[in-house]
Amino acid sequence: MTDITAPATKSGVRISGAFHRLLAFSGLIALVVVFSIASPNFMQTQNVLAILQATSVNGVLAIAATLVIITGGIDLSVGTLMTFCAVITGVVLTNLGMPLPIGILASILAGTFCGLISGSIIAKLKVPPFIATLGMMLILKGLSLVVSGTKPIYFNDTPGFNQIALGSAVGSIFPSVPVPNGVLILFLVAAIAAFVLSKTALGRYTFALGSNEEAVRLSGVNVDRWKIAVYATAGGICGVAGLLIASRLNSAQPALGQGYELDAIAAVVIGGTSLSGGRGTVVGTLIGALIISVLANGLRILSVAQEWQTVVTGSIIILAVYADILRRRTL
Amino acid sequence: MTDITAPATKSGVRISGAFHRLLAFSGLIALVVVFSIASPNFMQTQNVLAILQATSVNGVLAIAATLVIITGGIDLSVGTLMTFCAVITGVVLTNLGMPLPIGILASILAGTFCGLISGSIIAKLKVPPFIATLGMMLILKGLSLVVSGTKPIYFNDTPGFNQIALGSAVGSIFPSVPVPNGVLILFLVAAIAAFVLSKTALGRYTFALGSNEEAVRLSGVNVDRWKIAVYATAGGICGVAGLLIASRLNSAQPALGQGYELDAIAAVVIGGTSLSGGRGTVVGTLIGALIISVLANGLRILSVAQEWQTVVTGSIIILAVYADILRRRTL
Amino acid sequence: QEKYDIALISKGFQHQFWQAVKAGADKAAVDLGVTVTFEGPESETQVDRQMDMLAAALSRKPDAIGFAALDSQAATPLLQQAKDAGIPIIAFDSGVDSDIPLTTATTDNVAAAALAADVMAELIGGEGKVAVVAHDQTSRTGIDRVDGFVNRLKEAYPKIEVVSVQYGGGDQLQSTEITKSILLANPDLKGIFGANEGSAIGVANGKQELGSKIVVIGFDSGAAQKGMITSGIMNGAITQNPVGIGYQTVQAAVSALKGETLPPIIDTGFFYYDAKNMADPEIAAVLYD
Amino acid sequence: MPISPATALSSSLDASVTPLVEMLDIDKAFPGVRALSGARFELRAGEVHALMGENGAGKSTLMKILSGVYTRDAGEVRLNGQPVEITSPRQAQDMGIGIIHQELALMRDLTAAQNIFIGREPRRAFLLDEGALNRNTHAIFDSMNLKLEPTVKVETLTIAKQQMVEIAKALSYQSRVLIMDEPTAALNDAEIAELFTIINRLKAEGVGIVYISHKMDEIKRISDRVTIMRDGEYVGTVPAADTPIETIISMMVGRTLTNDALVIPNTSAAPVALEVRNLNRGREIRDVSFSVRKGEILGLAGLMGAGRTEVARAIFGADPRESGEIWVNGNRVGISSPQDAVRAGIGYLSEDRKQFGLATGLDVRNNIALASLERFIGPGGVINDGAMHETAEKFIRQLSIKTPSDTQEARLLSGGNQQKVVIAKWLLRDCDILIFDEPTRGIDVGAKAEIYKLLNALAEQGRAIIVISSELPEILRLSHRIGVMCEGRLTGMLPGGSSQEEIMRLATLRPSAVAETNSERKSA
Ligand SMILES: Nc1ncnc2c1ncn2[C@@H]1O[C@H](COP(=O)(O)OP(=O)(O)OP(=O)(O)O)[C@@H](O)[C@H]1O
Ligand SMILES: Nc1ncnc2c1ncn2[C@@H]1O[C@H](COP(=O)(O)OP(=O)(O)OP(=O)(O)O)[C@@H](O)[C@H]1O
Ligand SMILES: [Mg+2]
Ligand SMILES: [Mg+2]
Repeated sequence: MTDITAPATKSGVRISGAFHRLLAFSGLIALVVVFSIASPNFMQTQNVLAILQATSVNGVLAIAATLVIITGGIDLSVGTLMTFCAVITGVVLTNLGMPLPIGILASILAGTFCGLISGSIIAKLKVPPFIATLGMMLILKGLSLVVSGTKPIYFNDTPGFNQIALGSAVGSIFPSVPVPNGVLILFLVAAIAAFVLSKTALGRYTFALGSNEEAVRLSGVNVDRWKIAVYATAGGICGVAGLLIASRLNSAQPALGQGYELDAIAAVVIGGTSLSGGRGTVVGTLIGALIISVLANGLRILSVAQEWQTVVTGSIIILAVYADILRRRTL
Repeated sequence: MTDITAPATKSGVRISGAFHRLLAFSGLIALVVVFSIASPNFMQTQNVLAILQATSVNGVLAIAATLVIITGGIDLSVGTLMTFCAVITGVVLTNLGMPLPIGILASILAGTFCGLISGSIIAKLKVPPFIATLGMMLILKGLSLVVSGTKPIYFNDTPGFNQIALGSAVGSIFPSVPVPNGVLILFLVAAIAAFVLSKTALGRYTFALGSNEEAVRLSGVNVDRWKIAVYATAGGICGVAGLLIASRLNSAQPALGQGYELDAIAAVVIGGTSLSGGRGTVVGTLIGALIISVLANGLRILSVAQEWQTVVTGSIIILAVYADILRRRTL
Repeated sequence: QEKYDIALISKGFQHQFWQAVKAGADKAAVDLGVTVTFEGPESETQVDRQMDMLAAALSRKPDAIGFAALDSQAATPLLQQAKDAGIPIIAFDSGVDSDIPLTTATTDNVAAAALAADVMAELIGGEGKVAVVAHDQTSRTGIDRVDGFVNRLKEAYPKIEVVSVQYGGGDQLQSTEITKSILLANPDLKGIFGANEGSAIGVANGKQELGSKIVVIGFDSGAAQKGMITSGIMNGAITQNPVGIGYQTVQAAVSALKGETLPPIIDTGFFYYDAKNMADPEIAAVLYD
Repeated sequence: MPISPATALSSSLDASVTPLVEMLDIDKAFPGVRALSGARFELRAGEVHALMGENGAGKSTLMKILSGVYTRDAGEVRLNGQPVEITSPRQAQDMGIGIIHQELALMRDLTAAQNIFIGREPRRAFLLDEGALNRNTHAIFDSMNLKLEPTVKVETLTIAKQQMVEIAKALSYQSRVLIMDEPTAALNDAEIAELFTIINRLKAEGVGIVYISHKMDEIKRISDRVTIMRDGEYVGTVPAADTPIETIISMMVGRTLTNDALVIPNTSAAPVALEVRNLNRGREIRDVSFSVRKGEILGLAGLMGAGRTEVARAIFGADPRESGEIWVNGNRVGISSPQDAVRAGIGYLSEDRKQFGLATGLDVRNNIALASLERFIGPGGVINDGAMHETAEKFIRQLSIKTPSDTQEARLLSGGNQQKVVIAKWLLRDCDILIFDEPTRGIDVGAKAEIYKLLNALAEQGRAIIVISSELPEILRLSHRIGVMCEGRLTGMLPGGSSQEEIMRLATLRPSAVAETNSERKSA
């Protein structure tokens, strides 16, 4: 059997792969260039740090959403789950007076546990992800209010809590680049998620499930278990986001969180992950989240009227994705 | 080829079909029964009418979403498009002082036009529906504020405008059942949509697109045109929803609408329409929308604390869909 | 004898302001021996959702209804229905444009925001650039507070320029990001007015994250805002009397049910507070956590 | 019926050996369909046991029960004489039962290697060992004489290669029982020969192999015994060597088929219906020109990857072309989409029905009507479902499509019946020029004969027909002329009735090698 195409394909893939990665930033870079020209304030260190800081929470949520979306599912509960985790941390640290590490653990465990439940509802009861996580979104929204007594919980008694997001470990070593820890955590989560996706069995099954779940089942894989594991992992990542937002606001705000899921999913899709599953990258999601926050920041810096900000954001989201599609088509 | 199975099958299909339809209501009926027992006020005419009235806007939006979802797409812009249409009506009737019929036409045309744009972005530019309609959602949200000058537009100068939703043509004939026109319009839209879906080429292609778009394209069908037509139709239906809400509030409220898309999509999915396209019914969507409003109304009538209302709603949405899945499996 | 059943439909639910109104109403319920329920839509844009709540409340056949209208006109048919059914209506917060409510327990938001403008002008020395971070572009309170603040500056302090008015939906995080953008775009900014609790906290957060020195005037109270005023991140804030609004609404409803006559307006008042006067009994009484 | 089930069974059973697998009185019903009733099957170690039956006879269903995909409603499954319950694919694997499914079950976004070892990835500590994965895959590919990169994404492969990946996957399990459900439907002769070598090797190792195929010649070549099913029931088991094909076929269809010879009418005088001039696209289509006359069947032969499908899709407007003209009935037509092609009277039956042919969620009726919906639109845009039903019923009868009714969802039909539905779609559309890409893939002998008859009839009606097929006998049987492709070029045009050897020579005439040496010479 002769096969003339294989070698050609291989080098083709290599070239286009590198080219791809380079160009994927193009939408982001275009935005940055435009805003830099339009306002001298845009590219200042402080503003760049502000943009990164503004990306941190949505970025982490978007990474959680990326995992789920690659399996072909969706997670509408990321926003309220984040809030619920923040509230749990508040209860553990402020109401129960436990030490900081236990609070951190509690947030991540709470997230993982809720993800486990969503995942089980989806895998075992065969409830579609949209409904299961929509229900979860509402349940967690209500529970956050119930658990917190509809009041914010403050972390004034836990010194150092706000250092989780606001402190700067980098800045204490290199004072000229005071990258806030929140941003560091975002990149750390991204690196771990990218590693898990490409190097572990969990990652392999994440892609496999999104690619053809029935085929995975026919291959004798315990599909349910892996699917639950993906949702649980995503939940744990939402727990990290809960820590970040609680640390930034130095409080757990029980009413916040709904609506954040759309921003997260938007970042994922702008980043080139397909909602039908099987393909996606963490780097893409990071770029997507950055596009969203650069856009918001830039338009505000330019003092564009708020109603027009919305119009422009909507248009640019469509354009960014269209540009990405054009790029892929010509390659 | 002899076929011994055919006769048995035929009657089998008939029985299970009827049984299906009967049982599809079961979740709704269970809710109604529970609430009727729990509160004597629940089943009173006035409250039943209030529930129906509360269903009308979400129901109409959900029908629009149903069409799009059957094609395998999604429409996140239904809520803000509704608002945009209401604002356009406000401009036409109040600011320009045109007669009522022109206002009604303007709303539906505006909706159709915006749907046409979303559809074109999706079909021609190949932007995924999620992104195209997310962008549209933001654009329309901004434009509603721009066009209205960020202020509600009142319809005090258009006598009879609030009769569109609040008057009762039925009540003027049968005074004992003063069904508001809004509810009538919901059922009318549902009937037309059901007819279009089952009896016209548009409906046939709607299902075909959701089933296998590539196969439809390779059958020589102008896939783009039909897809755009579906989004435009859905947009027109959102225009009807815009009229309903404007009439009910006797004003066009420019900031309203975001978040409504989730309720509409939830009604669609609770009603058994698959988010992956190819299958779905308008009746199911109506039931889904009713389940949502019965739940909200019943919990309020029972004076359940608001935070617990959310928790219960989330749980029941999951349970309702799970019950539906069980029912299908056992048949 | 049965307890009176009073349904309060407010403009919001989760925000601390509305929770304080609820607390006042609950307190009155205990003091006066009545049952009170409290509900409100998620955001102050959802006029139709509020109508559904009002309709459900009517179906419940309560003895009286307390109502804070998101849009007066939209509510008129249902209010008429309540009136026809003999259910007395008490308006609270920003009032209802109609003669159906027997009385209104309210804050004058325009005047309250004008007071914020006066304080701001004083603290920045009567000139320079200021900005507003508000919660909502279309709701009554959002419009009144922005207009009250901006118009007062325009009339009385011509040397002060409002460079930016932005809206963060009352979401602390979003308001923080907005504040940071405004500060970075306008390095010479002198002060920001945060027009509700979430906005005010966001403004203070943003100031803190950038280590800025601007003047921050907030609105409403809550533990966070009080703490920020104590620590000096926020210079001061305008407070309404939400607990009083809730309490007086229920009290007025009970009076109405007993057939007593009510004044057309119950002005629950507003105050400016800062680190110095926070502990005054008169002020402490209207602050909430 | 020439052989009664009872005698067939007794004559072929050697009672002294415990069979590897026994399936007794298996029943299985789906909503609306009794797929199996009292089905029986027996497999011994070291034998190739063919399972035969018409489309929808229940072959795949029976084997899905054996491999744990479906659970049976009644009956017994024994493994080495012991009754067993097989409730999941995993359990079947653990018992040493492997299967190659008829409908490809691959994860399109993963690589070939990742597909093959899904669920059994080699690991180093917690991490996946991609190197070992690819090495192992390479070893399997080598043992199959398959030249394929383990790291290539499956979705970029043609169906034939995807099928080879499926086979590699099944082999990697090293099962004692290996079920092959139409493994050769998408393969060409060379690949089939390779597969048979593998099968013989496994057989020698004592593996029991179930072999399902509609290609009669393969049955004779590879199998030891044949079990025949009809309408979900057991008909009989016969030894392959001394049972004439005709007997097997009549057991399958319950009647005797007459093998009509191809009538070749003289078409040389008929006007040209379709002419393709200098069609080009990248390295897949290189300067292809040919014409088809009215009433003529043009066969397109070639090895896998020769570019036949690409040519068809380019003519049909499904893929863009770089250059080239298409003339229909003497007029140049601009075709840039399938819609243009259909309007010009061209129909195309794709080789991959699941992806390109069938709207699997729609019912049979609407799939048949999909390309001709406008015919059924009555006044006011309302669809005339009655007329559509009658039309669908007509085709269901004409093509013997096995379905409970025309409102059955197409995805619930057996593979072969799905193919017939797609054919019906194009027959209904009534195109003057029809391109059939692998029209009989997965179609049983009875239906195949009917489709041949149909193609002949269509040609006699004056339609121009292009048939792409990887089965040379089929090409030879149907075609008035035979175009042979290799590496994107049309390497020759042969008259009908040419020899297989001549076709193979042209199909392996590597024009690129020639062209490259030519250009090298020129530049030198
Ligand atoms: N999941 C299912 N639901 C409903 N009916 C089914 C299902 N699977 C198979 N059938 C039906 O069961 C019968 C047997 O199908 P099966 O796939 O076993 O046939 P087959 O012998 O493999 O045919 P082919 O040669 O065409 O592949 C057919 O009538 C088919 O339509
Ligand atoms: N999806 C794809 N992505 C990349 N290359 C492809 C794809 N499909 C086909 N090719 C390449 O296009 C060329 C011709 O394809 P194809 O195998 O369809 O030709 P064919 O003659 O129709 O073969 P077959 O006998 O399999 O139908 C081959 O080089 C093949 O590798
Ligand atoms: Mg089969
Ligand atoms: Mg081919």
